[in-house]
Amino acid sequence: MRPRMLLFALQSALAHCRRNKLMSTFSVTTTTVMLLMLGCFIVVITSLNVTLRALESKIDVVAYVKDQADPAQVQNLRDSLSQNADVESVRYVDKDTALARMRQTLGDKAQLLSQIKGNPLPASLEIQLRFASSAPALADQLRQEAAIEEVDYKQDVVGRLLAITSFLRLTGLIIVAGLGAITLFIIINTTRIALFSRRQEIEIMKLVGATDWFVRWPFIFEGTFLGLLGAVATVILIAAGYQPMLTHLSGLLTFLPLAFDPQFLPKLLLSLLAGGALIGGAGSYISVRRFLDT
Amino acid sequence: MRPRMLLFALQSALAHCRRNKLMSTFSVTTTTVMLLMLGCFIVVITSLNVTLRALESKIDVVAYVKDQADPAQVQNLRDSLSQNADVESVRYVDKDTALARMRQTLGDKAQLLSQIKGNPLPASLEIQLRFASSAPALADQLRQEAAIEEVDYKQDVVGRLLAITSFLRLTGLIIVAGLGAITLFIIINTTRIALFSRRQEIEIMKLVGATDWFVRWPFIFEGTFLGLLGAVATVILIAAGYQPMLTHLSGLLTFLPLAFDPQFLPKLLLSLLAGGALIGGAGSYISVRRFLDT
Amino acid sequence: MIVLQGVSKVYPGGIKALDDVSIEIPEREFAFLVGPSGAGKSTFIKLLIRDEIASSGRVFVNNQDVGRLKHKHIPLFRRKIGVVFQDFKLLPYKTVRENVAFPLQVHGILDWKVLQPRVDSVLELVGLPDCLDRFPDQLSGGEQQRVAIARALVHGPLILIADEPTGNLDPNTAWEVVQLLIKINAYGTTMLMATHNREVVDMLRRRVIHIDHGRLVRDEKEGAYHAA
Amino acid sequence: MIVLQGVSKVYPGGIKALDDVSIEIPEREFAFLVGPSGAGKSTFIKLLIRDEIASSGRVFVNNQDVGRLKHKHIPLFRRKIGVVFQDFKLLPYKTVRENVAFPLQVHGILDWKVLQPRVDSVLELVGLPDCLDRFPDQLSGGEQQRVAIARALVHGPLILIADEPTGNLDPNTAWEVVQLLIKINAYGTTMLMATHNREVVDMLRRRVIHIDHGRLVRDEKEGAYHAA
Ligand SMILES: Nc1ncnc2c1ncn2[C@@H]1O[C@H](COP(=O)(O)OP(=O)(O)OP(=O)(O)O)[C@@H](O)[C@H]1O
Ligand SMILES: Nc1ncnc2c1ncn2[C@@H]1O[C@H](COP(=O)(O)OP(=O)(O)OP(=O)(O)O)[C@@H](O)[C@H]1O
Ligand SMILES: [Mg+2]
Ligand SMILES: [Mg+2]
Repeated sequence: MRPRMLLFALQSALAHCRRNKLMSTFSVTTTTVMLLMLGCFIVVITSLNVTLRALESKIDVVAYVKDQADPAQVQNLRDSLSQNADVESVRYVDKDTALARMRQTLGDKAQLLSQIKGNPLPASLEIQLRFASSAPALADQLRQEAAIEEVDYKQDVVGRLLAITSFLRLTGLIIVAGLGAITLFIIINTTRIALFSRRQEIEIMKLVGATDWFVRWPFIFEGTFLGLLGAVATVILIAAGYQPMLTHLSGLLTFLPLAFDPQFLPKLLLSLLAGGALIGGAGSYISVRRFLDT
Repeated sequence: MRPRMLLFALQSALAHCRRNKLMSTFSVTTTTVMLLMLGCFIVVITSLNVTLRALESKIDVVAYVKDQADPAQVQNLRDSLSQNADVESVRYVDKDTALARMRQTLGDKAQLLSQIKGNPLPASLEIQLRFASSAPALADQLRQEAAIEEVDYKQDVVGRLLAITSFLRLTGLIIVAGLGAITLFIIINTTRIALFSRRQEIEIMKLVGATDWFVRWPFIFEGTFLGLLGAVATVILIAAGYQPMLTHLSGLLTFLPLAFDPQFLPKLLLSLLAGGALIGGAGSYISVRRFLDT
Repeated sequence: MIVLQGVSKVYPGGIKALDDVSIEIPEREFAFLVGPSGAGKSTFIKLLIRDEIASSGRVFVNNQDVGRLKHKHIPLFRRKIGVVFQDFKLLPYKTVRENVAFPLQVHGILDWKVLQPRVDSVLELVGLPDCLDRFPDQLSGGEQQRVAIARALVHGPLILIADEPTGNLDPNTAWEVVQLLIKINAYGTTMLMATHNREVVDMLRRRVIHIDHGRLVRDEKEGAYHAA
Repeated sequence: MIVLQGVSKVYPGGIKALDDVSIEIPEREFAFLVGPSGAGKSTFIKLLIRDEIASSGRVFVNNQDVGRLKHKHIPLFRRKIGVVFQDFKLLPYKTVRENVAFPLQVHGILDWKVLQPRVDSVLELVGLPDCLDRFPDQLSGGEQQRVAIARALVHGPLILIADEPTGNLDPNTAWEVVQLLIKINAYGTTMLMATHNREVVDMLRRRVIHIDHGRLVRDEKEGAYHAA
């Protein structure tokens, strides 16, 4: 009996949508517009997060090796760093390479170097990190090493960068959460307004002996269906606009490491579909309740 | 007669709002939520713009003066630069000061300098610009000067910075425009859905001999009034939240030159009030038309 | 005053509600429109006020071709007619007072000092002096019907059309309303009343227009509800 | 079957619609509820189906104290009653077929193979075999009223309550409907019919419950519309 009843409710819901196309269209467009807005922000903010991670990974820690350090010790240090999970790569720059680099950097002022006796530049370990956030700890650890004279990692820059990126991440989260809440609210409120004109219908059904659930199910299905329709429209728009948008953005921001997760799009689209249907159904459920209680 | 009719329409509108509080509340909350969202983004993006301008203004152009340059010529150049509208400030750094600075920068490696004969460092003009965008032109201009050996302004960094800031500005503009359009659409759509349940009323009025405008005015006033109410709520929320929000943000982002225009808030709030009323009224006008045509 | 020339009305779905009806109702006449349920009486009335448009034939009211009225002329045209709708069509968010005042307000009379006495007197006439500030859904069926009648009368229309105006009234109240309509007609208003009230029709012996299945089957000067 | 004990109903605003009414209607009875417009007939009926709750006194229907029914028991209670509402209360977005089938669907009968013959036969009974797939707003007033009657009958209720069920019907159709109600009553259904149709009441000579200004003023076993 139970599944039969649900089937009946579904049929009633679809029939009503068909018979009241104007109103259904209004509901669907509201859902589409809100989900589209939310979806676009999620796309942008997710891309931003990937970009932030890329920015952070560019952080280097440089450990200057004491001239008198034991080469075996240095080799040990290199090995243990290579096995560190936080470390992307380690490179050993010996004193000669350091001098050669300096010469190159100075360019036509390189003749200044010829006036200096010997090689005052130290050898160094250039460590590229996976995440900027591990820099301070690693630097502290390296400073303990006997072979290391000094550790340099642009403390100031890394600090700022981390502050900016974590601020941007938080902002992104707040925006997505806020827009999510707004989308939820607007869709539910729209459903309420739409159902307001049908409170007499609800009353009549109850007067003829319908239980609350018998009244509710068609409305829930209708809300779910219209929410799903709105989400489908959103998904089509986002799926169609994603690639061109990316290409355009990458062209605009050649200097920024814009990175995109290829598995992200299908996940987002599925979430939008599920979200649209869920919000639509829940919105109807909540809205109908108000008119059932009276 | 005409103002009398408008007064009547206004009274009818207010009476309906009072008699149908539930529906009015739904409309007002939708307006409030959408305007609040729009308002918050406008606040954030406007602040961002001020911050971007501050970031751009930190750009320096350094013009290295030839050792053999005529001091009068250099003084001339300084004066003309000071009068340039794009220039914030000009500072002359002579050869000795340059050397002293270098010594300071090198710190405990300063003894390297003592091995160098004479002072190889040039004097320079350090020019702080009002806007980064004027750097390339100014640099080109300075390179033409006989007294100037070389001009340095971190071409690369400035280019990137300008690209980022103009991209952020554009993004901000797109977001505000997009959210504005969405707000407009959602409020109008909500009005349409709300008026859908009143199409019979409209039909009855017309059957009793009301002209289109006689039917329309009360709806327009009602939309305007509810839109205004929604905007008032938004304005109160933003006005109350602006200062605490700013303080919190500044605390969070000490390293970023967060700057806020004190005259901006009243402007925004007035725009929101006008916008809410206008969208509400226009939304009703558009929505009623649909049901008048039939 | 009212002229129909070969009027047919086919609703979407091919439902023929009126079929080649020609009729003429002169000024100041009191005419009954009778016929079984679904005969086409309400459709007839809807054509007169341009709530519907005839599928063929022409409808003249007040010497105006109703089907060809320009959109902007419809309101002025309708203001000369008072209609009691079968389903009342009261405005749900307006009080009784405001519902009855509405046709006057549409005429541009917006001052309550002027409106109040006219609204009061017409509500008195239909026997509802006490529910000025209630809303339609706070009235009984018969009270709603009388508000609808009051609204149709209040602006002193040239033509008064009533669609089943006594269906929810007890016989006494129904008679009072009919007496009122007769009096109004006597003062010069053309009356057309669609009704199922045999007693009233048989008693008054006025013109009876009888339609059945959309066709005009009888038109008698001093007719009864059923054919003689 | 129906018992009222000192029932009063005061609407918000202090309007006294029923005033200390006590009455008993046994099973299988056919009772008319008469009284002038605004007497309290519809209010009486609303109390029986818990559309409204009595301000004081107690209402029993089917041995259940209607005012004290738990929320979740109301649907089952209402399904044993069939009601023709004065304003029809048809579902606007359902076809005639679906409107009439609704009380059966509420009962859990959802198979159209079972529903169809029952819906068809009851629409045939009220004289509307042809408008199955139309919506209420595509019907004439009398047709809508008959759909409402069909909906009240279709599930074979224990009690059938009709509020002015012939107000929009011509005398012949009205008589057919009344005959139908008599037949249904003869098969065992308790009948309560609020009406202004003097002819019908006077002809049938059934029990007449007369209320006026909310008070029970007459209760006769084989009464007429007006007091003898
Ligand atoms: N909007 C509509 N669409 C389709 N058919 C309609 C519509 N309105 C009325 N009809 C049909 O047209 C016919 C005439 O309807 P009308 O309302 O004119 O009858 P009536 O004489 O007023 O009946 P009653 O006495 O029951 O009010 C009926 O068969 C009805 O079903
Ligand atoms: N919701 C309500 N709020 C206030 N008063 C009401 C409400 N409903 C009905 N009334 C009043 O209660 C009284 C009885 O109304 P009721 O509908 O019971 O009358 P009735 O006998 O059915 O009349 P009719 O024959 O006109 O249908 C009337 O005076 C009416 O104005
Ligand atoms: Mg009719
Ligand atoms: Mg009643």
